[in-house]
Amino acid sequence: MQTVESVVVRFAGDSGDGVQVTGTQFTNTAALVGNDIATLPDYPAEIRAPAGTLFGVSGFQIQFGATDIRTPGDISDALVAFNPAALKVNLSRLRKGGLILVNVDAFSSRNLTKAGWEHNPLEDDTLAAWQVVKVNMTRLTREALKESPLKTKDKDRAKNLFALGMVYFLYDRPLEHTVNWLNSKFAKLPNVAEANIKALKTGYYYAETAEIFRATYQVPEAPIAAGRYRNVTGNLTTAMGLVSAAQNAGLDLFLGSYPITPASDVLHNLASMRAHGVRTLQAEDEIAAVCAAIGASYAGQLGVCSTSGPGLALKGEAIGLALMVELPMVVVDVQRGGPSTGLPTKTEQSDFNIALFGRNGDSPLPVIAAKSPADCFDAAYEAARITIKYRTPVILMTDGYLANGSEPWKIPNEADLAPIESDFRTDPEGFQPYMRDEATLARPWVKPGTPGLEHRVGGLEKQHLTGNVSYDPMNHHRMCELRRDKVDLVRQEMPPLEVIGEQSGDVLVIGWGSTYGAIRSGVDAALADGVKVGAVHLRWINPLPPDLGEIIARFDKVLVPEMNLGQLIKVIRGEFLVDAKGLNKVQGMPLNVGEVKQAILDLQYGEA
Amino acid sequence: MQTVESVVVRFAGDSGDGVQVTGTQFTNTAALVGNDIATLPDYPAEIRAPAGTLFGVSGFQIQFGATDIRTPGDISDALVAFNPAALKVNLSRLRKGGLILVNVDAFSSRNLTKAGWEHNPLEDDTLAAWQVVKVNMTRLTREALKESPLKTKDKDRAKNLFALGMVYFLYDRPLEHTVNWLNSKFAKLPNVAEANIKALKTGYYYAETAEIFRATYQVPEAPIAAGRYRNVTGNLTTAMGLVSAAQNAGLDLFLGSYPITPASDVLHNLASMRAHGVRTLQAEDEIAAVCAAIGASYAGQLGVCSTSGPGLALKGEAIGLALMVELPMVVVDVQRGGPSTGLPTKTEQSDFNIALFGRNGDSPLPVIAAKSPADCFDAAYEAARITIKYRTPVILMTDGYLANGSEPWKIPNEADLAPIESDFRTDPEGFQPYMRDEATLARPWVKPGTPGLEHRVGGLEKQHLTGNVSYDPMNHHRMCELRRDKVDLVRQEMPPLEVIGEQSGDVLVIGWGSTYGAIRSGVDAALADGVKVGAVHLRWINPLPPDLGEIIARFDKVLVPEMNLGQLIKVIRGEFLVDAKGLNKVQGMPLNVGEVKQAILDLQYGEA
Amino acid sequence: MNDIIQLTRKDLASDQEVRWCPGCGDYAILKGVQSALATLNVPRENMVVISGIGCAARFPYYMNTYGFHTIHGRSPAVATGTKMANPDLHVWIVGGDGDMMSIGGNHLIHVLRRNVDLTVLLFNNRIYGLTKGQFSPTSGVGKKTKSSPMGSIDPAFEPISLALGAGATFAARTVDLWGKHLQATIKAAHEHKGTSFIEILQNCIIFNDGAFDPAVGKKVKSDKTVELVHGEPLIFGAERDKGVRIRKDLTLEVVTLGENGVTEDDLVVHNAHAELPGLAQLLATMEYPDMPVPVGIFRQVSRPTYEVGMDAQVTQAQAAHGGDKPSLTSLWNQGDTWDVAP
Amino acid sequence: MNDIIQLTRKDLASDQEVRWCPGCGDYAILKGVQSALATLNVPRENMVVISGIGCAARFPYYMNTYGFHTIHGRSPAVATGTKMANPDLHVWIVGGDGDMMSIGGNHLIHVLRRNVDLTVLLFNNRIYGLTKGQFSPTSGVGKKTKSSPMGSIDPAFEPISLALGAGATFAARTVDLWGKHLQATIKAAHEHKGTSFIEILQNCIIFNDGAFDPAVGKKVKSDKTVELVHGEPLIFGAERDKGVRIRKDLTLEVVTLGENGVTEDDLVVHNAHAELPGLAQLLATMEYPDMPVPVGIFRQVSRPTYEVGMDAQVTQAQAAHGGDKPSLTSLWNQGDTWDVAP
Ligand SMILES: Cc1ncc(C[n+]2csc(CCOP(=O)(O)OP(=O)(O)O)c2C)c(N)n1
Ligand SMILES: Cc1ncc(C[n+]2csc(CCOP(=O)(O)OP(=O)(O)O)c2C)c(N)n1
Ligand code: SF4
Ligand code: SF4
Ligand SMILES: [Mg+2]
Ligand SMILES: [Mg+2]
Repeated sequence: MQTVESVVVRFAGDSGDGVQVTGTQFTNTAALVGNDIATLPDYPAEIRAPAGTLFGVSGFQIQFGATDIRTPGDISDALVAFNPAALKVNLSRLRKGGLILVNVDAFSSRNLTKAGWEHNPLEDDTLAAWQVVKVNMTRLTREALKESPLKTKDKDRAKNLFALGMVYFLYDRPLEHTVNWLNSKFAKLPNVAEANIKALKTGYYYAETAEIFRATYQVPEAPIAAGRYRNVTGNLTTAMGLVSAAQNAGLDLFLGSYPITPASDVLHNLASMRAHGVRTLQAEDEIAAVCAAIGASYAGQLGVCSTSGPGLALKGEAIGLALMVELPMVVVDVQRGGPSTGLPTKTEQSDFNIALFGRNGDSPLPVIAAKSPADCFDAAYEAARITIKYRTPVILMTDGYLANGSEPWKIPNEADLAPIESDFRTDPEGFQPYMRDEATLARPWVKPGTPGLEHRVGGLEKQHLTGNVSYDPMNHHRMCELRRDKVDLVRQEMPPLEVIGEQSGDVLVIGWGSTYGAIRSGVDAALADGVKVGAVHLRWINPLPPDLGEIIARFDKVLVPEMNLGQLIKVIRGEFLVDAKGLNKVQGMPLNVGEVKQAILDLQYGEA
Repeated sequence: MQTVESVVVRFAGDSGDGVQVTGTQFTNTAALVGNDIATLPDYPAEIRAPAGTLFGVSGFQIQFGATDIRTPGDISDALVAFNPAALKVNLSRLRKGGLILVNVDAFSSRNLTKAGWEHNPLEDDTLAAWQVVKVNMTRLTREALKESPLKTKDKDRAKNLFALGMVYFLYDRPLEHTVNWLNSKFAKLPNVAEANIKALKTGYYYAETAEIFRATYQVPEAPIAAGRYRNVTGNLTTAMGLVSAAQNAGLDLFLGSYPITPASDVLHNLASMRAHGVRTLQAEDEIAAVCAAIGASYAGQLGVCSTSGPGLALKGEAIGLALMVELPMVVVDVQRGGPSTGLPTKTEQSDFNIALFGRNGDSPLPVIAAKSPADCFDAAYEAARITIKYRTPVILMTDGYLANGSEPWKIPNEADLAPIESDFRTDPEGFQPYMRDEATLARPWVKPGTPGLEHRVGGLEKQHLTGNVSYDPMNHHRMCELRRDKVDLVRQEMPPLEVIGEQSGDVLVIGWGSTYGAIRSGVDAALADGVKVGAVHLRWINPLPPDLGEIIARFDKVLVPEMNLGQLIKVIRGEFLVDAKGLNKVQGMPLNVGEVKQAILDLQYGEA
Repeated sequence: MNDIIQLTRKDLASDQEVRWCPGCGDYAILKGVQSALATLNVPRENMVVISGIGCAARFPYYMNTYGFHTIHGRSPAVATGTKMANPDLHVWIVGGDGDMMSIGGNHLIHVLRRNVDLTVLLFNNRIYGLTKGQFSPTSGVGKKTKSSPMGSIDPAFEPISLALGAGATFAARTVDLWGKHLQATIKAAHEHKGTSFIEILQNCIIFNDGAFDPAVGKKVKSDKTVELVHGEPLIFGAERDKGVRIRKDLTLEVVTLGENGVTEDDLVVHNAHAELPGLAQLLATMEYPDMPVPVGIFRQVSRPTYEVGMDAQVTQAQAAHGGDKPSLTSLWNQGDTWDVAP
Repeated sequence: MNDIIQLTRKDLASDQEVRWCPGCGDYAILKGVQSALATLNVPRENMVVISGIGCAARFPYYMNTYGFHTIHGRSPAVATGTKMANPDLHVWIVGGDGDMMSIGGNHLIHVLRRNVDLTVLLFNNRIYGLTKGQFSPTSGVGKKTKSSPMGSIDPAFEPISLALGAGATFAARTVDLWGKHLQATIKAAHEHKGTSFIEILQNCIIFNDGAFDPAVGKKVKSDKTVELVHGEPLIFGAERDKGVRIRKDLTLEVVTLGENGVTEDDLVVHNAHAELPGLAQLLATMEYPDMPVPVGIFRQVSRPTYEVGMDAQVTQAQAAHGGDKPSLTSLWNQGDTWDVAP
């Protein structure tokens, strides 16, 4: 058995092959044995794409390791391919020399044709550069389940567990967690539970007995901070972060949402949290969703709405209203590939522009971005804290990768969360609807139902203090400035930026959002190559942190990697008049560590 | 009689006082006698605001002159005030020493109170700094119409013509044009025509006989280029420019629109042009309006939609679709005060951001801006030409001031308009839906109904050339770049920028849109004060003109005046890394010449 | 209920100057609404008036209650959020035919479908007032306006029929100047649990003056309208001698009592409480001027309300936790967790 | 009409691989639509299929015609523009219950109101398929989905009733697997001048399997559905011994022919061509399971179509100019002009 620091495994097959379940089980087991992990599910756009097609391939990639794991990995060490299409689609992302574990039974000529293989790659030298392990997974699973009363079709569905068993053996993992999970999941279908467990174990022992692998590997525990952990996706942590903030502020949470990939799980997760005082409205559209959230905030709850790009585009007018009436609201944008309907199931960072600028009139608002699945909790919590404190809507940016990707989350202590005051006005004495708190410029938040504070708000420009409709020119200018200044004041909430790597020197990498892991590892790699490189990762993308300019000044060059054609970079250039360069990838896929490293080297030494 | 170069007159009163009609008549007469002119109507937000209130004051300002008139004037020389509210609201914008012509009959104590005058300003020294001419306009009009069979109420409505008569005398204008207009307008109501004409003439002769003015003025003809002229508002020229482009391209025009101030007249004007093959759909909302326009372009007409800020905010998603399916469409945004409902009847330039960035995903498109009411014709024509040629939606920016303001328009020769080819594909040979023209990167425009070219388009990412749905990572990146490159190619259509004033030196003023007149005159004024200042006014605000950077480099400092809190300026700074400064006014009113001049001086010499 | 809350109409008037055109029907409606609301035994601070954009939608500014002048067409959505967040509030939505039936059509039909407990006041003047007189979805074919200079080709919505088609549990029609009728209708709507929809025929004196006069004008109204009263036959006419009868083919006709042996027994008897909306639909789509314009309550049936349904889920979910929110720690610790030792 | 255009179903199949889930009802509809369209004597290039977003909305990709897969909910608006721009095209709109009744509800009711000559195919599977199984506006109360884990509290729209409430001139219902019925309904809709609305009950095998089986399943359909035939009494049942009768209070009931002296003459006779939609509404809101589910054509009346009305205005305006566009010069020179001499 070899000991290695980290491994990337990719499972791939048809939607019906149970790829996502297999990946999730492998992930949870890795987490439970103490590895650090990061995962990336990769769904097709179709619900149940026709079996065997290239576009129907479903994938799940996990990196697990004995060190700090920040991304699901650029390239995999092992590929479990349930059919020829899965092999075809994923081969280019498999390390030369890496392991291919295939289900030979699926390599029928029909499937080969569907996947566009002219010859069976298992039978010629197509795969010569890799270690290929061919297993008759379907046949062996049937064999193992001979005695089971299940129908053949159902038996065949257990082959993913057979495969998982083999992979558990390969990486020396315990079966226990998955066995327990199967027992509880199929508590009411003991035959199914039993068959699956049998398949899992048979796979494990088959791998052992048949000595199908040239080597096996051990990945030791990672030096992880002490505490209780849970494997989480970003859409789950986003929901929990929002609920936690509301509950800590003494508020119920109201979500107005309309389903859209990849944001729907925020709705699903929140809908399951009724006990925490969460009311959800699956609205008729995104406009109704945001408007209902505004209505709920107006009534004194924490109004939230969640969507993805096309939905955000529809909400612009209403977000402008929220900004004008200065009520709290969190707008969650789980970015996906654009423009238009684009690539709905893929990840991208191309909603930066619309988040910052997608409203008529002068209408700035705070925009915050999460950097990893677990970090969505903190970002969502902070978004809610700021919107409640400053009474202006806040946009929270995540993306498809954060939404569906997973990593271990250290469960916080309630006492460690920042306190939040909802601070409703109840005193009629001296009350004016648009009077302002000096420190935050926030106006009072008044619950309808409060005697003596009856007043009117709306989207027309309003007079300073009284809130009456006003067409006065100077008042309008002043109110526009006040709304801008309020957003700028959010700067006072920002801790000093952490500069990763060198504190001054050649290249500063400025990133935001889900590219964090890739940037961080890419910077490490470039540092190792001798470049004096530092990196800052922006939590707030509007307003920009107060110390960013000073940090930029400490470096010769600036690199801004983004999963878009260059959006944040334009703001950085305009704000700091620095000739920043972009690393831009718009491929519906996360940045790779190698790409970041290369871009740093290119910027420093000139392109090869 | 004194001869002066130019004069600014402001009429003001209740909605019911006929202020807009009076102003328009004065304008047309000024144009007909050969002056250059520029006007600014200034409506209240209410339809018929209660008489006598401050918020109900309706105003109309005109500057007319013997020179090139570029703005309606910073400050007026004469104010015609029909009531105390009108006096109150407009006094601050009247030159000290200027003339006030008031209807004394309206200065009842009730009206004084409504307008917030504690004492009657006509009876104390409040107006000492001005020349006040008090006339019993109501009484004198009644007197003049003693014989008329009209009811007193209707007679009283003629007092605006009495006032107009006086002002015609003051500036030595002929009555003829207004007499003709009244005769034709009230052809079916001869009593009304007669009464109005009588009032007009009586006013004129009263002014003469009673010698109510200390001096009278003559404003000679302006040296205007030869040709036929017409007084136009921007909403009219916008409509005509679009129709002209469509007709020259051999296309019918389809407008999808939803009424909204100040854009509704574009719909009204186009609806009256049915004979030119204009079909209009007053849609159920702005989303339907833009979608119907896309549908019409898809079917082979020139699809257009017209709106203002809140409506533009709603259209973002659909504009993204048009951009993805690469069809022509002109989106007209007549900007008004924002954010949200904002100041619906006031002007502003604060939709720059949403026009450039208000769509999900990487979604650049060409954005063009008109600089004066007459120029809306050229800008609209050019917008249509480019969208047809490049097959990507184009946003045309005007604003409330351009929409309702007016100036003389030199009627073009048909032969002078740039040719436009609609160039539909009919040949099936070698056809692919997403093949591209080399020079423009435009894809073929195919009319459904064309045999052999049946194909499918949509908002999902599509494969290069075939247009089939594609989730391929590299293809997506490439298509995003192609769409961007296509927009960038519009640069090749731009003539070299005209630099007004100095060609290099101290300060370069960069403007866009309706601030043209104020900037131009402000630059002249600063030049006269010895600053080496030049100015460029951007027709295209996206992409930026290819020679802008080089021009910027010729000046020490850059000033960007905008009627917003600084939007274009951020792009200029980011693109050219120049420390441009803003002159920002968000008051629902056009920039003043004086403000521009002052900002130039401040930038050059430092603020006082 | 004890009349513990003593309010007068004036108590419900805000300090803002009313800015409608002199003579606009909205004034009468404002007065009627203020009068009606004063009698509801609802504390002023629990009243919330929410509107979109339009002349009608200026309404909240003039009410001395909580008020929210939102954006064009979206008031039903905002109000749904407000009512769900605080079911104790009494919510009125106000808007014009453009606001509610054009841009806001979808939110209107969805709030009716969901049956959120609030009242919708549709001020139908068959025109866009605030934007200066374009035709609206209730103007109808032939209407000449600035945006339809050759006459509109848009057929009109029948608002009550659309509301019923969307599942409205309460639908009624009244008229701006019919003070008592208006107030009675508003009170009935307020008592209804669920979304109540009131179409108020409103005169826009500037852009569509007299649009409803032929039917609801003082002199003609008895002959041209029929009052719907639950359980009563459809009788109308200045002499109360006309009635509405149903033919075998389920179409309606006007008959004269006493002529050709027609008696009250032959007439359609109104049943506002019928479980299914068929009858109400028949009445809503009777075509003026052959038939009289029905006014009053078309339908009023009892169904669960939306905000109560949502609250019940929260309560039920909390029941397991002593009726309270579980701790955040318990939320965070769901699913598989593992411990890493220090 | 001569059958000059000879098309087969295959001619209407595009080269794109169909990507619905195996067993999805959409396959049967696709087949039915292709078969029906092949018989219409319309050249393929004049057919345009326009859709929004959803599983159903993938439809255009599989049709070898012109096709436009637009954005969620907006297909009626896009199609309105297309049809107005070229009335010679034959336009079909395809979308799901979410696409058309949720986000697209407003555009749907407005296209029906305007009566643009096109056909709307609503694939009603009572679920959001593409986004993986949330409840839709036709799911109804109690439906448990990912977004309604404790059961939905949203009452369902009755699509036909909503369409009629919006003024639909043609409304019909058919079923995915009823090949002939589906084709006949599509052909009837195509022949109708104006907006024709067809609700197609469609099975989503993955997220809402069997939703309609209790009513339209092979074994039960004769007893649980009633076919609406213009001019015919409402008779149904495997033995064709059941009928629908109207009570005096205008509610409907099921009766058995021959029992208690009930004869065919007692039954409601369907009149799809009735000028007013009252009867159609009564039928559309009959409540399953007490009453059978009506299928077939509820309403079919003739009204002017929108695109023809607009074309007539253009023609009329051009009549003064010899039926052609006036010159641009004449457009520019309207109103007051003046000359400035060189
Ligand atoms: C998004 C948006 N689109 C358009 C408008 C312009 N607008 C304001 S009110 C209105 C319609 C007014 O008609 P209606 O709702 O019938 O109200 P009324 O003025 O007749 O009372 C329109 C089109 C707007 N404010 N916002
Ligand atoms: C603006 C926008 N919002 C949301 C979505 C996500 N979305 C795609 S299809 C769909 C609903 C699908 O349901 P339905 O229309 O019933 O079609 P089905 O898949 O059931 O055929 C949703 C919510 C989207 N694509 N665009
Ligand atoms: S425009 Fe019409 S609806 Fe609006 S305030 Fe005036 S009269 Fe009333
Ligand atoms: S999810 Fe449902 S509707 Fe969509 S393709 Fe699959 S079975 Fe059909
Ligand atoms: Mg109206
Ligand atoms: Mg569906």
